[in-house]
Amino acid sequence: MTVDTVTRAGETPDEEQPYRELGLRDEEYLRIRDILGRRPTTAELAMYSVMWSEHCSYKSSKVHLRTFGDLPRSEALLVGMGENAGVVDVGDGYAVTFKVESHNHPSYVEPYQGAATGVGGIVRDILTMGARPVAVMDSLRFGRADAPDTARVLPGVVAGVGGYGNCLGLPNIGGEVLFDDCYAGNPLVNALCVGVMKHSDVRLAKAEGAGNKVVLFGARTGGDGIGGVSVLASETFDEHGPAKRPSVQVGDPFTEKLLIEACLEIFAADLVTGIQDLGGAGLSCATSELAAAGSGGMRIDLETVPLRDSTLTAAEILMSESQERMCAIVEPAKVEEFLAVCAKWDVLATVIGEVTDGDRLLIDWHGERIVDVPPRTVAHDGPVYERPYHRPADLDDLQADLPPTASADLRADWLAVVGSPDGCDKSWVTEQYDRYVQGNTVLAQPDDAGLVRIDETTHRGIALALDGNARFARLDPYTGAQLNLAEAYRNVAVSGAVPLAVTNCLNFGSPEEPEVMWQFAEAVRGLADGCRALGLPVTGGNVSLYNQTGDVPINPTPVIGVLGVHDDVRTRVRGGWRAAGETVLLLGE
Amino acid sequence: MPRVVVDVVLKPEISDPQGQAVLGALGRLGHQGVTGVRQGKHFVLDVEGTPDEAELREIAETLLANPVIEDVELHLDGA
Amino acid sequence: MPRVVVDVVLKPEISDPQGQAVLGALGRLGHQGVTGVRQGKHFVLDVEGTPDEAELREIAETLLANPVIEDVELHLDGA
Amino acid sequence: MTGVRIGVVTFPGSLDDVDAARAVRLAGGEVVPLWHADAELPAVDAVVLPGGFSYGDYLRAGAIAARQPLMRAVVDRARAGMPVLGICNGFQVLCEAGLLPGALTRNSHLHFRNRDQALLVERADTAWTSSYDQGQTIVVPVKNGEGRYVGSDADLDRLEGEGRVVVRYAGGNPNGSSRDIAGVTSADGRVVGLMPHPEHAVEELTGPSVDGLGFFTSVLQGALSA
Ligand SMILES: Nc1ncnc2c1ncn2[C@@H]1O[C@H](COP(=O)(O)OP(=O)(O)O)[C@@H](O)[C@H]1O
Repeated sequence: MTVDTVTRAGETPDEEQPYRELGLRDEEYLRIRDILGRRPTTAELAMYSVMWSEHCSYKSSKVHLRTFGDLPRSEALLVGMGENAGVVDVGDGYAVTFKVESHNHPSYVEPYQGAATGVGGIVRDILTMGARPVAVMDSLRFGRADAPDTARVLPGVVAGVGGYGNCLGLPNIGGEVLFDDCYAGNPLVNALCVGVMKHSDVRLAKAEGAGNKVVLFGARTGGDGIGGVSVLASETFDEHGPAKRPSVQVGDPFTEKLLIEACLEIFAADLVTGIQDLGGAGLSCATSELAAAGSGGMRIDLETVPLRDSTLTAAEILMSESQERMCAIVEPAKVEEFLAVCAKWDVLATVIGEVTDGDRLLIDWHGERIVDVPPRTVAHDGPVYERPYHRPADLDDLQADLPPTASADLRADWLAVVGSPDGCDKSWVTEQYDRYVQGNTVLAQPDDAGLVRIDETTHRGIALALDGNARFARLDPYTGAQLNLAEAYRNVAVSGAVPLAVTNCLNFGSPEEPEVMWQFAEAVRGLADGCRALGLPVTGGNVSLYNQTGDVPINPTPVIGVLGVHDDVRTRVRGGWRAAGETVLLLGE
Repeated sequence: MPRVVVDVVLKPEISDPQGQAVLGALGRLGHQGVTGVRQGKHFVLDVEGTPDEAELREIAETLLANPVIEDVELHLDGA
Repeated sequence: MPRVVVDVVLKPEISDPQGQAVLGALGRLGHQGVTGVRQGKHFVLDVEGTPDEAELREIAETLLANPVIEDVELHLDGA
Repeated sequence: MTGVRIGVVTFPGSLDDVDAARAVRLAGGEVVPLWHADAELPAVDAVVLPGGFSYGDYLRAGAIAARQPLMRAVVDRARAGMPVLGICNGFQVLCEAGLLPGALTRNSHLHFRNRDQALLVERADTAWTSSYDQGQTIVVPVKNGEGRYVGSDADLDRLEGEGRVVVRYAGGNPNGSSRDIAGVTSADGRVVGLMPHPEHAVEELTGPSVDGLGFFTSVLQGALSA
């Protein structure tokens, strides 16, 4: 097999390339040719296609998300949006980083592994910032509770969230389980992780210092989810189309636990100058983002990547989404110590390249150059679309369709509400999650917010709530997003904590539908205005689009996470009646 | 009563952390001769009357295994 | 490379909730012909050189299975 | 501080080692962190094998950990009378290592289950339970996926006959354990294993009770009076 080298690409400008199958549009492909001044090699095409997918480039959502950046600067914000996760000052020299991420489509295909690897991915994001992950939460949505497929999806998802999080030793401190027909073919699995560090421990994903080594560590690279990023995130599930089922990623929480411990030891010994996790788009993403954020270039010898499957091609290695991998930039003098820490934790680590003083990302395959690109063009200069949007035609009718204010049988109504799957006892779910591990969980189920102690001497702690109400958002995405924000804010506040920052996971249908795009734009505007009113920054988040079955999108589902700080967790306020004779007060109107 | 055995194994391209853990343990215990381990599931079914291969295959492929990540081997002779 | 298969099954006197769950699901799906299910583990080992039966039996009986609750079947021919 | 040194082992995949160490400290003991790969056991008065998923528990819970170098030393010293407590995964390791009888398998309902659990203390004269009263009920968290204690009827009869059940589930069995057995002891009462987590019930703020502290104060008192 001939390797498609940069030289060869220059010599064969007219060779047909499968860019459409990789999810790139004609004009996007032309832009790549324009950037490179030639056709891309196969490996370059792979990189651009995954990095320019909706999932990685936020090409439909970017123009709207910029509003969050315009929010007034908060004193507490140490690292803002754009990094793997934002970092918030919580006092006493502590910093906290938290973020939500979706793993919706994979959880439909293989509920257990989809949910498990969703937790794994968000935990690595937090770890990457230099923090010790201290807790997780999960916000879940399924089709009707009595729909046959729910019996397949729900138990698998819950077992997957639990299986992975429990095995990492991260307490699960809260979440949601809600049901609606609109999620029958498109369940939502949003996982949140929160981590704690000292201010000085904050690590950024950038490759600095010519001569520094690029080290890949963690699991071996296999054929997992190849093409998964673009196929999963930019195509709609369609029963009739070709079976585009990607190879599913299987999580290995044990390896991730070792990765966490190894990383924390590496951070403590100050052995890295930059670090990035490998998530969607794998090495394509890690190398281009690290290089783009740094001041120089990078050169990689791709054949040094340890493989699980020796038949993988260079392009496949670049696109692989094998889990439990990280990439670090290490000074040459510290490489030996870095590798020793990895060996102690039985973590495979390999030097795969180095930082250069050029401005290109260069990737070689057995001595032949297969990638030679400006890294920013891969990582940051993806297409940005101003997609057309308009108010849904049915919205007036929907809003006018008021329910009767009083029913003939209030008791029956009340029973229907409290007896509904949304309102019922969730202990079947929460009992499958470890909420005690680490010994710092002050509040978890059944309370409205999770509360974790972060210092045993000062009793400082952090509170978190994760909330969404898609029915409100369907009726009015602007107000709905604000109601969700307000709910999470209140839940944090009632635990006794002071709300400090917001993260979000925006789950919507296809951005190519103007009505869906309108819902998205309105929800973002609502959330931004709400944050402005409450004086809170948005520190990061995640957008999941194309959540629909056939032509039918899910209800717009912004899931909002609020983080608060508690000066003394011993004074926390718990939900529920505590003793007979207590006074009941209603606050607000 | 006739017995049917169904072995469910991960597809070769799917990573197998369980097998890897066993392989690592074998190495540390000095069993260097084993160079690869894959771990799967083993089902022994008691069947009434003559086993119906088509039905058993359907059971194996839809209930015992997840065909997205697993392959199935059917042993109608129960071995 | 020679392959050796090790099947590990729970001893008959140890209850097997996984097998029971499968049996229950089969009944609900209308597969009445299956009257019993036991679930165990299936290991496929790649072995360098000629498999050493004694060593493999030791591996199977001391690591792959817990003899307090499990029985082992060794298939040196890899089937 | 009592000056009593309690080793807490960390295997790859141990999770509740930090919690076990905290419990030892709160009880007044000195924590000696132990690493699974070390062949030598330093001078300690007792050892705790904490909860978690050693080696991912991918083969069988505790199976691989039980065969690590440090465990050989722990087994030798335990046979010579050193107190050892195995909590959850640690209990599984002790059974796999042959220090305690029986085995722990998949929960009968096939789910991981985490809840606050009432336990009946049946033996208040082991190295780890002397702070309790016989017949006392305590509440500590239980959280496991493979916590169902099993053995043949004959073995279980013998175990009960010898009075080696230390704690039994009360008010509901969380995992289908035979005869509601939650924890057992070695014949000499020095090695104890249990599935529930006393180390998660040592502070009012973070546990359902402080009932778990007794395990740790027991061994400290024992070491001081020895
Ligand atoms: N998927 C989940 N993961 C973790 N905790 C959950 C999950 N779903 C619900 N919970 C927890 O269970 C409790 C009850 O949830 P829920 O019934 O949604 O209550 P509420 O309506 O008061 O928000 C809350 O403490 C919530 O955090």
